[in-house]
Amino acid sequence: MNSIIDDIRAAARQLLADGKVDVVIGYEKGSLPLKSTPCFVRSPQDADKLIWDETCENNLATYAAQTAGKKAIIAKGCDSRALMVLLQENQLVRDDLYIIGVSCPGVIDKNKIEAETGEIIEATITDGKVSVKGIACDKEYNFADVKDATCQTCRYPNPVIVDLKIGGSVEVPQSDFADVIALENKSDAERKAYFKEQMSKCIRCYACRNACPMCYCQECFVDCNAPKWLTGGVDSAENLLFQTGRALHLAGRCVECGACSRACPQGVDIRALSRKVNKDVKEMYNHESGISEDIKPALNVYSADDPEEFLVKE
Amino acid sequence: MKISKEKFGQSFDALTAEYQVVAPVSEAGAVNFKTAKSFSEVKQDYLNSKLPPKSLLFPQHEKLLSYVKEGKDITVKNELKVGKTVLFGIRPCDAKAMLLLDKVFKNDQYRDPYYFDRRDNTVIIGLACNKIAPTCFCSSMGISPACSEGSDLLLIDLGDSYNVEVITEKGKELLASLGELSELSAQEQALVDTVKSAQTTSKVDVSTITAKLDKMFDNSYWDTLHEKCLGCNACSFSCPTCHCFDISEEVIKSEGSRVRTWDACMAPLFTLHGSGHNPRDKKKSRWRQRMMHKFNYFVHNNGDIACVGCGRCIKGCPVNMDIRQAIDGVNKAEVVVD
Amino acid sequence: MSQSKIGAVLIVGAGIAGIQSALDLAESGYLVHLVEESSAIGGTMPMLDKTFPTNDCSMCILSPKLVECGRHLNIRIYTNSQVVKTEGEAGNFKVTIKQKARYIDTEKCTGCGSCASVCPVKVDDEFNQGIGKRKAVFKQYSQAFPNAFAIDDKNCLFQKHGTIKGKDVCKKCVEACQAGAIDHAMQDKEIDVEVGSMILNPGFKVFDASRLVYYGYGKIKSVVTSLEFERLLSASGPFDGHLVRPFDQKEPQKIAWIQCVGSRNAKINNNYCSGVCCMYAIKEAVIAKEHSHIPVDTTIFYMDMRTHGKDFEKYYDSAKNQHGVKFIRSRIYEVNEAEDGSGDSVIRYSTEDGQILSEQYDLVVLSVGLEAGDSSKELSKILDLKVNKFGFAELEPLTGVNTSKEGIFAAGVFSGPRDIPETVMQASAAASAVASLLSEERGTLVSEKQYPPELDVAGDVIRTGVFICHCGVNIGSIVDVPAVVEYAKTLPTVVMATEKIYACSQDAQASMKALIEEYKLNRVVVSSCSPRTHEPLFQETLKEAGLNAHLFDMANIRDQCSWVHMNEPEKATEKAKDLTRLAVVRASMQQPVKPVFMAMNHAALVIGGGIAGMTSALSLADQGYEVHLVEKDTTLGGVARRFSKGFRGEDMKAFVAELVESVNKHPNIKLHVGTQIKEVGGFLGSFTTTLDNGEQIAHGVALIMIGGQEYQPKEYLYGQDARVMTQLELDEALVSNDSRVDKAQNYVFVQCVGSRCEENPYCSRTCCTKSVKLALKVKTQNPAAKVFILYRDMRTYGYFEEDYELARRSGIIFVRFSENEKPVVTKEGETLVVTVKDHVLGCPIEIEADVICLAAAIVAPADGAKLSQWFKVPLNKEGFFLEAHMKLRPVDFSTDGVFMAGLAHSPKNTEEVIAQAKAAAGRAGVALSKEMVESAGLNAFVDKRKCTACGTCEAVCSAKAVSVDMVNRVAVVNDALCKGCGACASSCRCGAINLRGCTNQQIAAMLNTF
Amino acid sequence: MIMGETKPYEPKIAAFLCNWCSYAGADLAGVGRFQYPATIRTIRVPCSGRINPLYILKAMANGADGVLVSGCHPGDCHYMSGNYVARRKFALIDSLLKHVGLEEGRVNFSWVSAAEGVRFAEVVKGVTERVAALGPNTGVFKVDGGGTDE
Repeated sequence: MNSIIDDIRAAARQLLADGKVDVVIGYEKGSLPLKSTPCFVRSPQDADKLIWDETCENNLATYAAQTAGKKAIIAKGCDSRALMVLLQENQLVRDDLYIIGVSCPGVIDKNKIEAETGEIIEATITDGKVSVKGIACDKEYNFADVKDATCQTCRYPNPVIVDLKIGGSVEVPQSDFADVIALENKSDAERKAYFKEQMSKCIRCYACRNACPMCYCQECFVDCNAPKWLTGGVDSAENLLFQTGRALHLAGRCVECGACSRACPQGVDIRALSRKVNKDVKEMYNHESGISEDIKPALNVYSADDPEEFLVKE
Repeated sequence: MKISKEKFGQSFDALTAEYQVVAPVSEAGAVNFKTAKSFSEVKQDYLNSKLPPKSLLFPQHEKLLSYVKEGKDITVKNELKVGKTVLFGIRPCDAKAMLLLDKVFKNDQYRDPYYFDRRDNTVIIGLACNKIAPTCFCSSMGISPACSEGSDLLLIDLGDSYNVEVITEKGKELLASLGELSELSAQEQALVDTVKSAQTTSKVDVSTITAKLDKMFDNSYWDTLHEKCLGCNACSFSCPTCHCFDISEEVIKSEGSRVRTWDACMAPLFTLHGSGHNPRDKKKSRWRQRMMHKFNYFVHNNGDIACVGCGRCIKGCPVNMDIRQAIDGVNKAEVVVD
Repeated sequence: MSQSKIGAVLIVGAGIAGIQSALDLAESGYLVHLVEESSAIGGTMPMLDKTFPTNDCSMCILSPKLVECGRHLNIRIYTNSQVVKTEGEAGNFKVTIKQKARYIDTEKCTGCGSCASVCPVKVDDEFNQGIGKRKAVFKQYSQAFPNAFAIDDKNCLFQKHGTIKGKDVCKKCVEACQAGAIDHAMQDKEIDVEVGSMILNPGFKVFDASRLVYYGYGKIKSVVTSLEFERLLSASGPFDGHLVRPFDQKEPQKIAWIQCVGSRNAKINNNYCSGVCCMYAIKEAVIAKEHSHIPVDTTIFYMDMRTHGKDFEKYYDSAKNQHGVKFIRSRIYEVNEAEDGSGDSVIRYSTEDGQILSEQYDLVVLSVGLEAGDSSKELSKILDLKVNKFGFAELEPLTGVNTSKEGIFAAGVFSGPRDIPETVMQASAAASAVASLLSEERGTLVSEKQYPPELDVAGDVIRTGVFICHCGVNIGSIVDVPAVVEYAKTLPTVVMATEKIYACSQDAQASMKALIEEYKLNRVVVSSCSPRTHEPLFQETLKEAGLNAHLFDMANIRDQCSWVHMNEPEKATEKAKDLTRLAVVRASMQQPVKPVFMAMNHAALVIGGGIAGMTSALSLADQGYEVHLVEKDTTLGGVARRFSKGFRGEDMKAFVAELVESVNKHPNIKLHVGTQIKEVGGFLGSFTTTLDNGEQIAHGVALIMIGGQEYQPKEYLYGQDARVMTQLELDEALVSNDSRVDKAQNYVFVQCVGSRCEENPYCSRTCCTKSVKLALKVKTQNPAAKVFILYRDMRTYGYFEEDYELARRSGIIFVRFSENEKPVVTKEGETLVVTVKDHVLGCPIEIEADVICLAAAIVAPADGAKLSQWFKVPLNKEGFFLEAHMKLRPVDFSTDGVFMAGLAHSPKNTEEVIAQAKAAAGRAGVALSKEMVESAGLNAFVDKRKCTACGTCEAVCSAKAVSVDMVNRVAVVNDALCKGCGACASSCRCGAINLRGCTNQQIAAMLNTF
Repeated sequence: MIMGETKPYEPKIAAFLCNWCSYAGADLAGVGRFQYPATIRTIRVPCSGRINPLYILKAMANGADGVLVSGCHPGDCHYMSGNYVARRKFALIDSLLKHVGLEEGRVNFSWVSAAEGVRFAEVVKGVTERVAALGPNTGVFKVDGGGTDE
């Protein structure tokens, strides 16, 4: 990790010093234990702020289009997929973008730890072990056990598009849609109850949407007044309508970074919707978004023999 | 004076007959204020609720009135429903926040009936903090983990019993129905003293912030502060003092209603005019607004900082924006005086 | 002789060919008189269930054309009519049309059907091929135009018996008709029209299968014709698409098709191939399997499987391999009724290897051929046209559409069997020929309707008027119309609501206009019948009242309410209220929509200087348009320069030379020879094309005619031994008395070289005929020569069947091989040896060959991919250009303003290339004839504030009408190209792109009233 | 209505029909007088490709008891590919709605051609039966006006 951090800092310093970019978007140490925070480095001397570890959970691609000028960006596998889709969707100019790719071992699920230890007072990560001093208790974890759920099903931990690759590659874990299948296998009533419970937690703060690199609409359908798709209500039905609409808007575009779920202050299982859509898109159209420049978003294309199981049975 | 938890529990259960009793309840993995039918539902060892209790007086989405059109006739119905409520177990920071909200919803010209009809019918039983989270900084905001401001009764958890302190007349009245009190032991008294003298470990300096901000509207500090903010409403909606709202009409078929919904200054739409013009169209101006409102405008208007140091916005922020750092930044910012 | 020509055209026959010609010409500025023998336009297509090779629903693709043709201001339709007399000459004909009495005023008839419901006479329904019944007062089919009934006087009781003892016999229809449309006193009449030209497309009749007794048709109930089978399959057919045997309603599980019934039969003087039967039989077999909910076993008995059209071979392959349709190469002896009393049929047949077998089927379908119709023959006689021995009109060689009389053109099966796309191509080609002939008279006789100036309603308070129609008793007897009126009055924006007996009647229209003025209405809603038929009528009324036509909506409370909820009047009334409310909501949010006009450059760019390109260029130039012809080669002529003779013996060298000269001489044609295209920009009306030499051409339309290429064989020692040559090479060798052929005695022709294989899974269409022609030429030059043709299926479609027969009689030996046992060519010393397994003998035979002629495939042009990108037009998998619609738009692209013809589209012979090239010129001419590019305006539009320039709209737009302006970061809709489907709007996540007339706001508001 | 007799439940179904095929199919059902339940409320759209997934969600939220979406059969689209584009959306929305607990049968998709009058009536019958069996829309998206779960 340390050599990666050094390399990142060196690269950032060089890029800024050479005037190749105006800003390097990366991570710095956060104000809370096991938290990093996005940072915008604009001068070579500030490059030493940059860090790289298992707390670098934000998808920085979200900032890429919002940040003017030429920018370098630290990209994990999922972040790079997001950049790829954003490039395809005209949200970024390739020449203005310098992608510093870093293979990602996965990020930490702080909420999972705090559920046991209470609010964390202090924590360290060394050699795959996470030592935590919490308000309720102290505990040591294997990193693998407290890895974010998204990262446990990640199929692209290595960046798919880079200008500079830092560090080695990580092994691609075998992964399927076990999480989705588990939910699919539940009864209709159980699934309905599950989503109702999840949606009842939602406070419509839109952290999920705003953290999502693919949610870049000038005006989200939930905010639209004419037509008004939703009322301002925050009951589970309305919240589900919002999340379902959003999941459909991400169909064939979601890069499975999990930023939505991690951003949620309420711990809503938002990915449960997008994962289902991703599974369907993969199964029906053999499509994964943002893994190659040549692959068009699944809903922008069609095939004459696309599946039709959805048709009403007569 | 103290009351045993067993006794308190019985009284609590009895209260539910007459009052809507709202208390911290664990639901779907989080502790929040919900209507409790019995004391056994109440979560005991919680730091603070995930969401602030403000929605009990100021719901996130509230029907103000409704109307029905039949043929050419229209009938209007007032939707305000009020019952007597006991709010149990709120922390001193949130109790203080209620006092700040009171200032918003009532002034010389106006009293918001939806808020105040509920507020006036609510008795607040505060519960002091035995444990203090690293994100708590109420001590910097003029209160403390056992502050009684805003509570009608203040309890301190002594294990098997609560230390009870009567703060207001309302509290005193309610106390009568809670049962007999007994004296504290010396050991218990020592615990009470410890809790009362406790301070948060995390501190910020707001001693000069209001004055400083007077001079900072055009400061370059705002140019970078906002940069990583995603513009979501997580901080506002989890803040016990944020109180902005939007009023809209919702019509389906021939029935409609006028509703009030939380809004927040971090969203670009908050200030979007019908014309398409948006006076606060940049994140920069929205973050400045947030800081100005809490630490300057509100102070000028209401004499108080609109932050109680609960730390919820710090925990809820998806990108770890920390209001303590933002305050620090203001303190450190260079102010050029003309 | 009169000097001036007449800018009007007579079109005889209103099938798909007549409709296409009529639309093309009326749209280009000519007045069209369309004469149809039956009571409705449409011809054969409405009878078909699906169409090959795309399995499109026939009615679905036809009906928009029916409506367009029926409503066209410059198409005068004469139904129940025939041409009885003509005089004059090209440019100036006088024609007498005899119109039989219909006994129903089509102006008054609303098509409601009250008359038919009371008519007591039931007769066999011709439309359903006699399966099922119709009344004596009838409409051919429900979507028919005119949307009016007709009385069949041969069966009508009153018409037959009149008044007996002072009492009218029957006349129930008159009582039933509330519109007063029935007039039993109506008389036949004669109408004289003057026209400059004529197009004849009277169609065909299907072969009467009872003429061939051994098939048992007419005797055995389970033997039906293919057209009867279409009606059985059709959802609008006598059994609503449930596949059953007509006589016992049993669902057939085993069906056989017998091919070539009445075709390829010299004994009955039908020695031609009908060309369409192989494909329709395969289609019927596939659809039968799809339709039936039980497994259906399907078998096709055939001689040669002739799937030579574009994408047909793939269809055949998938029928065989995916759908499991069985194909048996055989000769049929006879069909007999099964003796088990099941009503089944037993087919006795012999297979290729001589076995004689019998098999029992639930249903036997006879693939009946196409014959010249009696009225076609009559027409040829009246016009004194040359006909061939089969009674089909004989066209002038290498013209595609010219009959033996100048100024009279033909399309469709009138001149010989052909399928729908070829018919449509010919129809457009004929229209093009007419437009060339009458170019000076364009626009002289057409009229345009004038309207009062449009009121500006922007910003006005919405004032909606609602008209609820009784439709006689059709709505009013079920739906409580007064209650709906009262309900409508309570709806927001509604200032008046009233009822009408027939909202579409002339007096109702007049009253509607008056009410619009009186109440200052600025939105109108009519609750009556289908907007698909009546919206244009009411929109006319709005325009006449000075309102924009789009400030309007309709609720269909007849077809979708009273007629389908006849036993639930209360619910029907509730639904009528709801539908009216939805229409009021939509109408109240409608905004005026103005047609969009854009500049039209009246020059055409033709790419490719072969026969197709030159033909198109000349045709457009004759129509009076400036043409730029670009040819990358230094000389014109294309591949045809290598042909000696055409398929009808024409001297190709002379023909090409003449064509080149005409092109060179034509003042409207600018040649750009020896140069290529470098860049293309723009769209319909304003293309700019840059050539290699830097020259820039501004043009309004583009025609892609870049030809194809001869496949370079890798097999059969081609390129290794000079005696192995392609057809083109042998043709040249025979003409030049090349030493290789001079002394040659043994010729072996090998078919399907590079065709019908994995690499090129299509048939090259021309090679069977070409080989037969070459073989005959060899035999003529050297009668002692031994000639072998090794083939898979002989595809000598149409009249080429005669050549095939002649070849066999001339002693040319035909040996069939199968795809997996291709012939082998080896060299033993200097001797070429061809080894092939003979299917009849079942053993390999060896032939020593002096010349081996390979029927090399026609493959797609090399430059296709470039042009496809430049003009945003698609290619199919094999690299040929893909037309907008395989059936009805065979020379158009879905991108407006770009057309194609020739080998770049698919393999075809010269005659067909010429027809297609003229068709493309005709279609391009329609576009060029417009002063401006006009779009109705119900288009997509963009809210710049919301657009993120993501490009999703651009990706999903099939018309290529949306593109992203990357400088301003906003999507831009090209109104000239937008078709208004709304796929972009539903795909736009940001809600930035929307559709006029069907906005998100409107739909959401409608849903809000649920 | 006789006293004590309860009115049988009659669902209201929002029916989005494409202009060129399914709406024409509905017209044909009318011309043929093929009876079907008076449950659908037609919304005519140019093409099934016009149907925004949000329409379906909104119909459910606004209390339609069911939704029927019908377009041209694949290959028959008047606009060449509108229904192909729509088909992918429909497949995904159908699957997702079921996943989040919307009852199977609330939202229905079909292709009905301009020639399939009988089939149109059959489709409406079938959809009505399914929706009626589910009872009134109390589904996961129905907005009851309360605005909050409590």
